[in-house]
This record gives sequence, C-alpha cells and structure tokens, in this order.
Amino acid sequence: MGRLSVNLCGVEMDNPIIPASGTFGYGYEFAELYDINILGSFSFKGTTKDARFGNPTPRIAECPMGMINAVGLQNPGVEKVLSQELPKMRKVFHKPVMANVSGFSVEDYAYTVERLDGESDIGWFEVNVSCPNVHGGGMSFGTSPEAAAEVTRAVRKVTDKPVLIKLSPNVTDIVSIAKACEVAGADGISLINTLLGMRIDLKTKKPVIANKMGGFSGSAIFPVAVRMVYQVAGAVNIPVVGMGGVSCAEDVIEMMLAGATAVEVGAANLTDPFICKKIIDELPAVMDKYGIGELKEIIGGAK
Amino acid sequence: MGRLSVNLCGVEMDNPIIPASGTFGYGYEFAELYDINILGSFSFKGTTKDARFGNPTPRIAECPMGMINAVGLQNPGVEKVLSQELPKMRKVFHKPVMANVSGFSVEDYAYTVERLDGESDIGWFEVNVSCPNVHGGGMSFGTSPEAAAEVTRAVRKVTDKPVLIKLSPNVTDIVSIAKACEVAGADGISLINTLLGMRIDLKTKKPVIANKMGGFSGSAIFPVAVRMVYQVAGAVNIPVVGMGGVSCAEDVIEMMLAGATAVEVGAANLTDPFICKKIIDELPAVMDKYGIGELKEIIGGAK
Amino acid sequence: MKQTIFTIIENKALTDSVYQMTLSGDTEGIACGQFVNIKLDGLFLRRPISVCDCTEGTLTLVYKVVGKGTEQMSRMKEGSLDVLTGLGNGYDTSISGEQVLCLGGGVGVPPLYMLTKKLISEGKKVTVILGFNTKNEVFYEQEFRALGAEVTVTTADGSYGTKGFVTDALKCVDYTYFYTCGPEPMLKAVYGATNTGGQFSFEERMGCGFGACMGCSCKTITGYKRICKEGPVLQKEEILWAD
Amino acid sequence: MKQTIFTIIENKALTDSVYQMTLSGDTEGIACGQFVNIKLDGLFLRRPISVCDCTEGTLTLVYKVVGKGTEQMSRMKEGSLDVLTGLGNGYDTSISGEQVLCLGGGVGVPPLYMLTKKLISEGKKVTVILGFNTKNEVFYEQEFRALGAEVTVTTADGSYGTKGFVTDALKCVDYTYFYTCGPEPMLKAVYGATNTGGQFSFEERMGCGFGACMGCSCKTITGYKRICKEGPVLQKEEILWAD
Repeated sequence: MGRLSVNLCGVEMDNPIIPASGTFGYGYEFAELYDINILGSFSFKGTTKDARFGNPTPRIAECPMGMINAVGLQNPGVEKVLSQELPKMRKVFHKPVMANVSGFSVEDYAYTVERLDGESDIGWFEVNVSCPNVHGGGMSFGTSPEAAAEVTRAVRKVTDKPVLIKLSPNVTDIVSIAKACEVAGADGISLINTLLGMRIDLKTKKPVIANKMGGFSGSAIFPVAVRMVYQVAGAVNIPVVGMGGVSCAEDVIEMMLAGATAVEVGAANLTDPFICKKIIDELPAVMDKYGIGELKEIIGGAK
Repeated sequence: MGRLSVNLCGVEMDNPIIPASGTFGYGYEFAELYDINILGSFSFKGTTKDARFGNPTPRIAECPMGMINAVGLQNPGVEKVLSQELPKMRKVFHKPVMANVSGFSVEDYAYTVERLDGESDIGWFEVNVSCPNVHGGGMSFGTSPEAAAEVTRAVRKVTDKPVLIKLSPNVTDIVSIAKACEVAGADGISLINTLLGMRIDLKTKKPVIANKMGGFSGSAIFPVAVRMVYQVAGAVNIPVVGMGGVSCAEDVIEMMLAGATAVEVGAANLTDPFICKKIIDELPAVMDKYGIGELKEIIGGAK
Repeated sequence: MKQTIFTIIENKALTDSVYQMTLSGDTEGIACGQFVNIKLDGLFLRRPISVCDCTEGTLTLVYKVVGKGTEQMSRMKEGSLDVLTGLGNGYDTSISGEQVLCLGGGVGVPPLYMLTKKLISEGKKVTVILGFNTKNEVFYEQEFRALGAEVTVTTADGSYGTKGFVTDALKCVDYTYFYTCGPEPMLKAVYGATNTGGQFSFEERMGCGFGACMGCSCKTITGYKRICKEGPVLQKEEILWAD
Repeated sequence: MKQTIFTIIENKALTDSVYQMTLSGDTEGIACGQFVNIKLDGLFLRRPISVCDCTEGTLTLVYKVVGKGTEQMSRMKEGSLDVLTGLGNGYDTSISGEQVLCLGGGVGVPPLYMLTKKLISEGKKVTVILGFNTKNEVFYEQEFRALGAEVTVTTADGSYGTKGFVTDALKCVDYTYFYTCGPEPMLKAVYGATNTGGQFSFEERMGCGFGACMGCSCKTITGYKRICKEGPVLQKEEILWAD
C-alpha cells in the first residue's frame, strides 16, 4: 500500500478521502468528471426504508464560508436504491462503498441495513443518527446516549459489516454519545454531521429556508469538527472518521492529527466538484512539506 | 428617541449596538479611537471575585472567518475593577454599562454581583454561565437548566438591576436552559457565547492553543447564533440580546429579525476596532434599503 | 459539465439593475436554456446565471442585481472567473413546429435570446413577447428584432409598449408551440393562458448546480426533478405547481 | 493607534524566506520597536509585523514567511493594505548610555534597524550582532553597516561570519546597555549572558494587537503585561521566564 493508505475497520483504503453522504449522490454525476476510483471510498446518499421527497424549497442558504441545507433526506427508498442506484453506481465505482442509512424509528434503521447487507460492494454502514425519532417525541436519536445506543444495537444485530455511527454535533456531550455507541457494538464513529443553523432574508424578512432551520456545513464549521474529533478519538477505542468543513489537503492532515483514521469531504464537493481529486493529488506534496512519511502514522498525533 | 433606539429591560438605548464582553476591555482603549458614547452600551470585561491571570499562551488561533480564544477570564478581580477600572471607564463612557460577571461557584457569582450592585453606572448585569462549576464536577453551569437557574436565583437575590443570563451554545437544548433562567427570575437572555473549537498546528503537530480547545467566534458562527436567538426568542417572554459573528449592519438587522432586542458585536472589534462605529453609522442607510422605519419594530419579525 | 476559467471582456449596465457580461473562454458544449455556475471571491456557493448567448469562444450573460453575488459581479470590470458550464437541461427546439412564441418576463428574458437565435436559424417564424414593469427596465428589444423576430414589449404600468403583462399581448398571436422564462407568477399565468405545448424555465436556490445535492428538487407529474439537472427547462405537461 | 491604507511600493525577497515590503502612507506616530497589524484578504485576524524602518510617508517591513498570512504578503506586488499603526510600546533609547549593543536573531533583526538608526542619530556608538542559522539566511548586514554601526554576523553552522550564536560574539564587546529581539531561546541566552540593563522584544500570537482582548498576556515581575500594549518591549528587570 502507498503512503496515503489507511485501514478503516479492517477495510484497506488507498487513501483516507471519502466524499460525504448527500454531497456525492450515488457517485455517477461525479464519475462524468473524473475517475472516482481514485477515492478512498464514498458515502452514498442517505437511504431510508421508504422513498422521501424531503423538505419544501428553498432548501439552501449561503453563509460566511459555508452553507445551510434542509434537503430532508430526499432519496428513492431502499428498494429503488437496490434496484436502480447501486447497479448504476457499480458501473463507475469498483471499491467498497460506504452505505449511509437513516431512519425515523429503530426498526427503520434495522430494516434498511438488513436489506442492504447482501450487497457485496458495501464496505461499511454509516448510520446517521441525526434524524428525529418519531416514536421518541421528535428529538434526534443522536442527542441521547441511550437512543444512539439503541440504534447501534439494532443495526449491529442485522449485519456483520463494519458499522460506523455518524454523530450530530448539536449536543452538550458528544463523548458520552460516542462511548455509548462503542459499548453498543459500533465499529467506528463518524463525525460531525451539520450544525443546526438559520439565515433570514432581509428583503422578505423571513427565513431563507422553507423549513426555517437547516444543517450548516462548510469551512466555517471546521474548528468545531476538529475539536469534536479530538475529544471523541481520545475517548473511544474504535476508529473515528472525521468530517466537517474539510476543503484542502491541510485540513485532512489536521483532522487525522486530531484522531481521524479517514476523512470525509462534504460541502466542498458542491462548490468545487473536483475537490476530492485535488486533495488526493496534493496530499503527497503537503505531507512532504510537514515531514509526514505515511498518513497512517499521524492518526491522533496531536496530543 | 431616534429610529435606532430600543429599550432593553426597561433601560432606553440610543441604538442596539453593544460591544461584547472580552472584546472591548473597560472601554478606554477604544475611547482613544472614537467617542464610545455613540454606542448603545458596552459589556465590560468578564469580572470575577478574585484576580485571574487566565490561561497560558498561545491563547489565540486563526480560523476560517473566525478565531479561537482561550484567554480564560483574565481580569483584575472585582475589587480592582471597582477601584481602578470603573473610575477610568467613567471618564470616557457616560451611559449605563453592562457588567459582565463570571464565577466558579454559585456564591462567587452572587458575591461579585453584590459588590458591583452599588455602581450607578451599571445598567444591567450580564451573567456568563459558560464557566466550569468547580463544585459540580467541572461541567459548565450553562450546560444544565438546573445549574443555570441556580446561578440566576442567587444573582437575582442580590440586585434589583436587570439581570441577563449569557448562555453557552454548546448544548443540546438551549431553549430549556433559557426557560429555566426565565423561571428563576432572569430579566433577559443574551446569547450566544463562543462555540468550543480547536485548531492543530501542522508544523508542531500540536494544538495551536496552549489550553488545546477554546472559544470559537467570528462571522463563521453567525448562522448558529441566528438559529439559537430565533429559538430562544420564540420560547421566552423576556428580551433577548443576540450575538455571535455579527460584523455589519445587515447582521444586526438579521439578529433583530430573529428576535434580538439588542445586538452584541464581539470578535469583529478585534480585527476592525472601528466596526461598532461603522455599524451605527451605516444602520440608517441599510434600514432604508430594506424598508425599515424604526429598528424596534422589526424585533422578532421573522416568523 | 466543464470547469473553465473565463476572461471578462466587458461588463456593462443595460438598465439600473440589469448588466451584460461578456466573457471569453471555452464555450464548447453550452446549449441554449442552460445555465453556468460562477465562483465569486468571498462567497461560498457558486451563483447560477442563465446563458443569454454563446458563440465559439464568447459567452454572454445578462443578469439582474438581486443580492451579494450579482452585486459583486456587477462591479467587475476585468479579470477572470471560475465557471462551471454546460449545466442543466436546456430548451428542446426539435418539437416546436414552425410558428414559435417566446415569452420572457424581466430577468427571464436573457435565455430566450439564444433560443430565438437558434429557432430562427432553424427557419422558424418567432414571435417574442417581453414583459417588464416599466419603461426604464426594458432591455434587449432591439437585440431580438435584429435576430429577425417579431417583438412585442409589454410594461405593467403602460409606460412603454403594450400596457399589461405578457399574457395580455398573447391573445392576438398565432403559434404552434411556446417557450417561456420569468418569475413564477408570470409562468403560472402563461401556463393558464396558453393552449399549445410549451417549455418553461424555472429558478430555484441551488447548492451544487450539477445534480449532486438535491437542493433544488421539485415535484412534477413524472416524479421528482432537480431544477439544476432535469431542469431548468420542464415540459408544460409535466409541471405540478406548488401551492 | 491609527488605521491607515498604505500603498505597496516594493516587495522583494532578501533571502529564500525573508521579504522586504516598502509601503507608502501616513507614518505619523510610528516609533522604533513598535509593530503594525495588517488586514489580509481571506484571513480573519490581522497579522502583526514589527517595524523595520519608517521615514515620513514610507514604512519598511521585513518579515519571514512562516504561515498563510506572511505567505500571502510575500506574493503581493502592488495594491493597498489596511494597516493599524502605532501599536505597542517600543524601545526606549533615553536610558541606553553611550555604548550600545543590539543583538538580533533571524527574524528578530528588522526592529533593530530603526533602533540603531535612532541610537546613532543620538550620537551613540552602536555595536550590532546579527545571528542566523546559515550563510544564505543572512540579511541586512550591509544596511546596518551603512548606518555607521559596528556589525558582527554569527551563523550557527559557521558558514559565514563568526561560528555560533549571538552570545558567542558578545564576549569581546564593551557596552553600557543592550537591546535584543529574536526567538525565545536566544532571548533567554542573551538574558543569561549580559550583565547590564537591557530591553527585550517579545513575540506572541495576538488577537487584536491593541490591548483589548488579553490574547497575548504574559506574567512579569511587575504584574501581568500585554505583549501588544505594555510590550512588545520589556525591560530586563521585569522579565519572568515561563518554564
């Protein structure tokens, strides 16, 4: 393996770069731009049991060095993902893919993971616990250690593939939630999902986004992401996938020093569709600049 | 009163602009640059019972559209504030000032507020509950509704001046904390304090800040601040002072539409020492552009 | 989709708030009815702007100043721009018949220019109705005439041309097919006032502009569509108006 | 403190990583040993740079490329810069006596230039010791000589001048007072190797640079000091070294 390679939960990756779920579709739009097999992997669009249109538009707002989205998990549902999206993906991507799964009840999560579990090209499940729990008063699963652990246990039962739990940063104590997921059988933690944010249009005097609030991402949130990756990586004994505002090779190294084994790139894909290719191309030179031989050696290096 | 005027907890202000605590000292450095009596008010440096040097250096880190600080409440302690700082402040500022108070126990807060209560130029107390509770396992008072309410009650008992509780954004449910403070007798809520963030130096491979993590502020956090101001203003029946990344007249209007009665300007003072004067000068033209007659009419206008 | 660095050749005001920017660079693959997505310094999201005209090596954008991005663009006099081109599904002229009607309202006028040019080059008779609020907001009337189209201008306040909306000028026109672009209330009015097939160009706040983020989805009779990918041009038959 | 827009007159490399930027603008009130704080596009915090020289209307900054900010500065060839000037407590020359020693290490050399100029204009005899790592990092040797100072250059690897550190060249100099600026290990060495009074110039990461944020505080024998306000120059007697 090369100097960029890492091992995430037993799966070898050529490099740690993973386009984040919701910013890369099922890969084929980007495959028109470059060979997406240069990526470490990618996390496909958040998939739910049933098809979802998502939220009303406008769903997008500009922010300083970032954006807000309130797409609301639009996706065709797990059956169409199996029958239509994955076959299309398979034509352009030939590495283990990360299957991002969402749900609105513990049963939803388990159902969707179980349906996808037979797909041999799925290398990892990434379980997004930021969704509201419809049976739990609408609070997100990711805001309580108990609810996050319950989802983890349910998913753990139905698959032998590595399970990463993707945590919400909108919490008081991210470490307690990460630890609860570890105890419940998670193979890794990925973080951070978006910060909850809002913008108001001065002309209309109304929220820019139809849904009022949405998920804030982009370079602006990078310092919060680095902090949480550092806290969680220092507290659990399973690998951490770092994300949140990563937009250049330097950010990747900073995330790995904070404790990330692999790094997801999200909003940056939307403003520069070639960004993941650029990062992979630039990593060796940036590693040289900072005296880094192999990327895997720096994981958690910042003490 | 002019078209910029607002009334915060019974105190009339010429305009809603308040330099935030920790970015404006006790005012006199800025008084060398412009007449600081043009301000609505200002919130003076967080004052504690005893003198504090604060944290080791480096205390400052650059971020995309923001910065991290880990000053650690350096201040000369309430006695020297009374004997040295306030007399100096009084020479250059002739309006009600906001007294920002911190503590590490409930008794600390009450002591400091009581000592300051006799100063007639103090218009409001702003009680920072983001500090760690040394008797409560080190968790910040601002992370639990109970602890925040306890501080509020203790302070409420020792002063008849308006008491604003300044909340930390690093929580799962800011609304429950704001409501607990309201029930405990707070006259207003100010938010948001800084987000907890971190940066790592790629050269040294260590955290940039000696204290590792610190408070992240600047334009980058504005969307989170707008969201929390909107949530809290919609949930309590007392005024809200909005802050977090405000750096221009448009941001002030956005904060007020979200529900802020007055608006604090923090990190922007550090990179442009004239920013509060500029904002006050520009507000009338920006109000005209967006068809706003009087600022007080737009408070909470975004539904 | 293609990422190209364009050079600003000219950027001039057509009205108080509408500007025309002429860019030089690789225009291969740009079709009428498509848009480009422009990176601007200090702004996170790219800004989507419809293509007004495009010849080999030259791209013309006509845009209205509506916010920070377009304000910034309006101040540019020279330099280069990072632009994604070839975005979206443009106008299909193969099904228009011989007598074509183009209806544009305000900032919806520009994409009809390249379309009209194409329709006329295909030997079709083109009637263009351009709607504006008032006289000093009118632009591109002569440019459309110079293409050989029959042009009617309407103004809401009657200060120029026919008083009223584009739909008021539509009654006395014979047409086999239509194309339209403009603000949503106008599109709805055109939808109701027309009785042939037609194509509508829509606007929406976008995240990426190339189909990845689902930021600009809409519901249609034939399923969910992305304004940036299956749109911005939709067929009349598939439109499902939001309430 | 004053906010001034300066125009870049020249920006040239002195070594591989050290640049000299000459700016034109209002320099009133700028004293030797002070610093300026520069706003750069895309960076949040201003970047503090020590004053190398200053005449009426012209400001000279000599800076080393150490990060994003200085890298960005090094690429500027023209244009204007938003600069806060008159920051910090500079060198006090009134208490130096007649035989003055200036010790500068690496990027600590520049502020000694304006100081040396002032000391010489006050009729004092000035000996300057400039320390560098290696020959190709040496700069400003001739500039100091041209002021009329006696100059010794040291290099750690002996590739130029005296081999060793500035403190190795200090032994054979007679002086009544000294001034120094450089990396902290050098300052500590100078502190230990000198036996007269002196003034030290310190560096710290700053928030505001004008005393408002307490970002750059340090402990001294006479209490807490802000490097940006009571510093960057501190008297030898008040220094309390951190562990």
